[in-house]
Amino acid sequence: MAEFEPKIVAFVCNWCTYAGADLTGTSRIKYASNVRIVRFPCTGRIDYMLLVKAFDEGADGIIVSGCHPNDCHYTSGNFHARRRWIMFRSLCDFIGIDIRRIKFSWVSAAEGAKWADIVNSTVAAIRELGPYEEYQKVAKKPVKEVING
Amino acid sequence: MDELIKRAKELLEAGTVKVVIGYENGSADKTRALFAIEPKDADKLIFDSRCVMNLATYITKAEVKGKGKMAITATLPVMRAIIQLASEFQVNDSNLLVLGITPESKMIEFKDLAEVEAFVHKYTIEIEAKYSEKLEKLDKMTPSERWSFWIEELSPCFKCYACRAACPMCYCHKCTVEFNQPQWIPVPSHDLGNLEWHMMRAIHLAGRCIDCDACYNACPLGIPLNLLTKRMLIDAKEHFGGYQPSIKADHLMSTYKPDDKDNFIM
Amino acid sequence: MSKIGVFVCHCGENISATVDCARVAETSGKLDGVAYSVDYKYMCSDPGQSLIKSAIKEKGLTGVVVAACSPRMHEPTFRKACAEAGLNPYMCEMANLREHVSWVHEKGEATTEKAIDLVRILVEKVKYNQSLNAIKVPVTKTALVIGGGIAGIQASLDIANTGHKVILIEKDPSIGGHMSQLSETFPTLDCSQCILTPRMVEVAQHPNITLYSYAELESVEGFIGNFKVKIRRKSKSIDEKLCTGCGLCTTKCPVKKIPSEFNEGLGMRTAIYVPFPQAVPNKPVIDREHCTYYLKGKCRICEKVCPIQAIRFDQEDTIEEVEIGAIVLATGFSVKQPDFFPEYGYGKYPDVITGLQFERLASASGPTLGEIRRPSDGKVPQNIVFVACAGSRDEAKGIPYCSKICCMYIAKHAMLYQHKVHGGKSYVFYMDIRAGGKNYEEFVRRAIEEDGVNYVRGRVSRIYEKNGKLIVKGVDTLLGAMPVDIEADMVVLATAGVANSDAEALAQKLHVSYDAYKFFAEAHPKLKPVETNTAGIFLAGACQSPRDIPESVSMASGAAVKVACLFSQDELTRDPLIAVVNRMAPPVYSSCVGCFLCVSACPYQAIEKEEIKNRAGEVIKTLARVNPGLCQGCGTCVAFCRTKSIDLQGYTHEQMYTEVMALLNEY
Amino acid sequence: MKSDRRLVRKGSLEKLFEVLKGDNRQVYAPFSRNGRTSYRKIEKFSDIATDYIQTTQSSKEVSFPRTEKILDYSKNADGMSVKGIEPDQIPQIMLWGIRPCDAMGIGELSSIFNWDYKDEIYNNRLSKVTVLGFSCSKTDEYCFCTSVGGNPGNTEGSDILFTQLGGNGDYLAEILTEKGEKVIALSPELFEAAGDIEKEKFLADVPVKFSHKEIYGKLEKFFDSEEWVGQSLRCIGCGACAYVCPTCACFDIQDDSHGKLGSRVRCWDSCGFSLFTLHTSGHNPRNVQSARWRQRIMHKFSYMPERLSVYGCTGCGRCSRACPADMNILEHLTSIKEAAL
Repeated sequence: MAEFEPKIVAFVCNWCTYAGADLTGTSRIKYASNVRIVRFPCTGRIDYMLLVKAFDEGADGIIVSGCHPNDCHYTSGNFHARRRWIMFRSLCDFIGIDIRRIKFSWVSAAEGAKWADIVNSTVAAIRELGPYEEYQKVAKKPVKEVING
Repeated sequence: MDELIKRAKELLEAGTVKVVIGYENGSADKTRALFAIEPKDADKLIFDSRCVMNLATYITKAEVKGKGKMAITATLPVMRAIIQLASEFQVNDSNLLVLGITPESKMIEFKDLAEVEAFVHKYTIEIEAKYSEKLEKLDKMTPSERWSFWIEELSPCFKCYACRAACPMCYCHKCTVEFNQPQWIPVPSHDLGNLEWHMMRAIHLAGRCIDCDACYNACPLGIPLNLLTKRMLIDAKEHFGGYQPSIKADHLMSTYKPDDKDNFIM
Repeated sequence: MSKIGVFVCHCGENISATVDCARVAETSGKLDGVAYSVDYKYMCSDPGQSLIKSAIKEKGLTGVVVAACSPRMHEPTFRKACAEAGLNPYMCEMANLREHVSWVHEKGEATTEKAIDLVRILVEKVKYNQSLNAIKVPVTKTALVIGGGIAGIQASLDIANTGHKVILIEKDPSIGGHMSQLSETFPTLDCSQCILTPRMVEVAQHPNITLYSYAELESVEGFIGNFKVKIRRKSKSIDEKLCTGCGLCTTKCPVKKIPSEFNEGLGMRTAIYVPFPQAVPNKPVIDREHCTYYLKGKCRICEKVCPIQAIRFDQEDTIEEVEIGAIVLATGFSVKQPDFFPEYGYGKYPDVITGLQFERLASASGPTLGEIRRPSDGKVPQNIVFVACAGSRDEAKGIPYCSKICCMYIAKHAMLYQHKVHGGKSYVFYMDIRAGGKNYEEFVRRAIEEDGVNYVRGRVSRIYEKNGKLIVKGVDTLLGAMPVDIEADMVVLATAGVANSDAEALAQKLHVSYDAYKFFAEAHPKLKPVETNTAGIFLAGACQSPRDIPESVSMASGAAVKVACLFSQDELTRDPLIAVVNRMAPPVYSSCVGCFLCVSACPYQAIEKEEIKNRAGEVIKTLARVNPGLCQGCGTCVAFCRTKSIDLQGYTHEQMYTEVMALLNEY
Repeated sequence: MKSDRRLVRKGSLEKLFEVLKGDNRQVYAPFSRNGRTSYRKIEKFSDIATDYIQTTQSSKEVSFPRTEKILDYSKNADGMSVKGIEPDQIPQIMLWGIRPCDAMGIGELSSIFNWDYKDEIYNNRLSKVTVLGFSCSKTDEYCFCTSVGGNPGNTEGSDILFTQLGGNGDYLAEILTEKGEKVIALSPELFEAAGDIEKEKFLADVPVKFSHKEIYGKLEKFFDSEEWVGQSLRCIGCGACAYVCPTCACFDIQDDSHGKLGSRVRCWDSCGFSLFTLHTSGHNPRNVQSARWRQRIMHKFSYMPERLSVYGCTGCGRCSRACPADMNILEHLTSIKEAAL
């Protein structure tokens, strides 16, 4: 059997982490190709429901990343985001969603190497955890044929 | 509650308010909301320990609000809800008069909502012991066990949205679940749709829920969905020092502190 | 039905070396709604752009995905190309196959698969893109400059010289700032006042500059090009129009023992005073905290002596309301009072002074008329110690940063001392000498080599008095951490430059961000050093971080150019990537319920209340409305809104949702 | 067909359950959790709840699931391919322990699904269901079957109706249909001959509060009554009443789409929701709760009898028991009966 290749979705802000990931490229630092970046203007724009949707559609892991505190292009979008992440992550944990599969990070436009590290360590961690079958069991059989069973 | 009846009548007779919202006896041993419009209606007003429905859910209802200035029989949870609603610009002094009922079952008429707020702030929102135990039990489970617990507990949910309708904070006329471009929350009631609906509800109540258990009491299927909001309440306290509904103060989840602490952002 | 064109760029070999570009184009071509797909060597080149333009015209494309480098690199290029071919520029998206794929992954199947995925995501997104029009807002062509130091002066003059109006406000009675207090300036040793005062006069006389001294910012509303500013003009207790500045009042004032701020407490002033002889405006103000009349209800001597009856005891503060298009913040810095260094004895020993006090001692206009005499007994110190980094670069003292100007002014101080006190001995305790700048290093070397200043690399642990001498206990780390005790007559502490005590409050009034030390934050540390994150507000000088005169001046000129650029337009054009509250037909109007929690979530105060009224004029609904001039498009409100009533153009709910769906599903 | 009456010993019920469970058949029976009783697939006889007057949810979910896949679709180069649900994907279902009012509701629900368009999916499902009704020996203040044409021992809608003969007694089984006979054939030895049994003696006493006809007649002229406003003021507009109702049939169609692949799903909806009738234009013909509440009553007591010749209410009282705002349909119907025009 082929080795499990985790599907990882990264939700990143345009000004820091996206630019940081650009720098990873400019610096020709290699990292695992399992990640797909979705670009947002700001971490403040990242709707927690999108994270849930990513799991719904079969993501094995998620990275959410933006500007370091005080660095936000929009002054405080990342501060708002952090507050929401704290609550959202806790709720996920309470519900039993595997929070080891959601990595939050601050990666600045200057941290190309850090971005590569974040991706590589996340891929390694998710590889270790395996496919997110527990969630998929619920997500992929949404329509029950019979009642309450 | 003679005092309450007397005052309600006076208010209606004088035309100070157009409707007094309170409790009356209902089916079986239940109580229900009473909307006294004529002074004589007020005779039916009661108050006792069975009166747990959060009447604040009615003060944002167009049909009730449309009658004119309202007076409301308000226990502590109802008052908390009123203050939260006032902070969200849904009610104000010009359309609501509060006939408070203290935890000692004494009536106090408040001059304005600012007074109600001051009264509410004398008490902190505390999670009842029986719920703390349940929450602790859940905390001790492994994530997989919690996952199974919730999928199983939420599985009967048929999305009647009684929890939403009974919640004073769920006054939006178009809920996220009804937003269909895109359809964020699956409409059908299946495991995934139920999970996402209840997660969304909990998140939207974070920093706003005043822990009245109206959602749980309303659920025809007895789903312990208030555990979710209680957990959010505990988190709010643990991470951000908690909150009290307040007309002027900043909202917990729409503000931040530069030094909010986290232990998971890399 | 969408007709999308996919244009896959090889970027020479930058992309094609690891990604099978032909396959990306071929696979993308099969996607639902893709009408044309092609790969090409250099998409950003003229022929590449022509390829896109002609495809738009010939195939009638409704959307374009360019799979090339980072959108941060070439999005404007390709959007412009689309616009030139008649397609709305916002119907163009870029998939980043270079920085995010080819440069970071090895050649192989997985890499090409990723490239295909990224293109698919954007093809699906583009289906939900909407034609957007740039936003136009009018511009009020008057600038407000806050702070009348050298940066504020320079910015005001530069803006005024481009033909635009400037209002300059200064909280003190005179403009001039710290520079007016300085004796000579490094590295040329030219007299500070000699080069500054002509500029001050120019400000006062410039037809385009309105100077409000003794005035502070009260409040700011509005947005770039359209600020509404309230200025508090503090009462000077004189009629400025009448006053001729003869100075008679100041000579007759009986309260003469007020420590002069200008002289850093080393000289005295009166209660009605002009801070220094070259002040602009050169008219006195009454310091109500010290004036006998205001304290005790009688005196009024100044009123009696004034030959033109210009004294106004009953004058009150006035609030001036002005419309402003751009704001330059040039509020400068403060010097950390060294009280927090009790081990150095500042305040306890009168002859332990700050660098700024030394400037006054060395200044020809200062209390000693330029002679270096110590405060305690007026004697000329024969041994003098300068302590660098008194506070700066000291994490334990809460100031981990370098104050930048001290190394240079210490060298200057020591040099001035050696020039004025022949035979005197000067010592400098330092950690590192930071002399980056034109002729700076040479200047320091001159101090050491020509003027014989003794530089000791090491820190001072303690200063105490013994037998009328100040004992400076330090070490010399270049001599194996050998303890060094110096018997000094005077010690000068190079205290840290810090933000003004009211900087935070001012930043909050203006909604500009600030760093952990309360210095105002620039929009980008490299590429937008004079902009703030709030459009239309610019920075000049040391309010952003400690800096010297040439830097402050060039920054001020930079800010002035930014203002001039802004004022060169009658209307502003901005990217329409902003938030919008949905509107629906009556009686719904919007799904917004008017909870206004978004208001506090918005970093820009861009969300307003909008009342919907019926024909009788009664309010039937109150909704949120995003002010398109203020909104910067972060989308924080969007993710926060419970009813999803706010959406962000360019990053809409549908677009972002679709991206996630397209990323994980077959299309 | 005239019913065949048999006696089933109390102890034989479990044996019957075991027999029914096998052979591609599933048994759905009342099950209690969180203090509520609902139908679900039961594996162990002891899991079946017995101490209930009425289940919280009706049994309609068996033939009209709250969420039901109608078809799967996939997009491909030639367009679209669609795959419906095959009838033999649905197992045989033994619906155990339903009350006569619910059994009667099956007919009412069926009449809606067969009014004009014959709903194949519904009919397929229902054809697989065998209804094993249990008469009521207990009642509460919410029950009013006798006012809407039913009774605690009503055989209508059941394939077999069991009536327990006294508190701990054996059961009278009335075999009412061919489906019922097939059940007997599975294990004939469990069904003994029954002597003369006066069934009514063992039934609960549910007083008659009004008659269908009275309400129907009144409603004809009641559309514009202010009564609706008063009654519905405390209604909070949830869908609990509709979702527990054995005859409420409103549904929504949703697509569960994942790129190329997707399914079309039918799921419950309720006329109590404010957005139920909202038009894209923004116009909402039922823009207040009183209009929605009126719709619920009118539909069941006026429109259905008019168009389908059946009433849409079985008097089970579930909606009143489930209502978080204590809307009580019996009370409201009674006051409509008594209201002056």
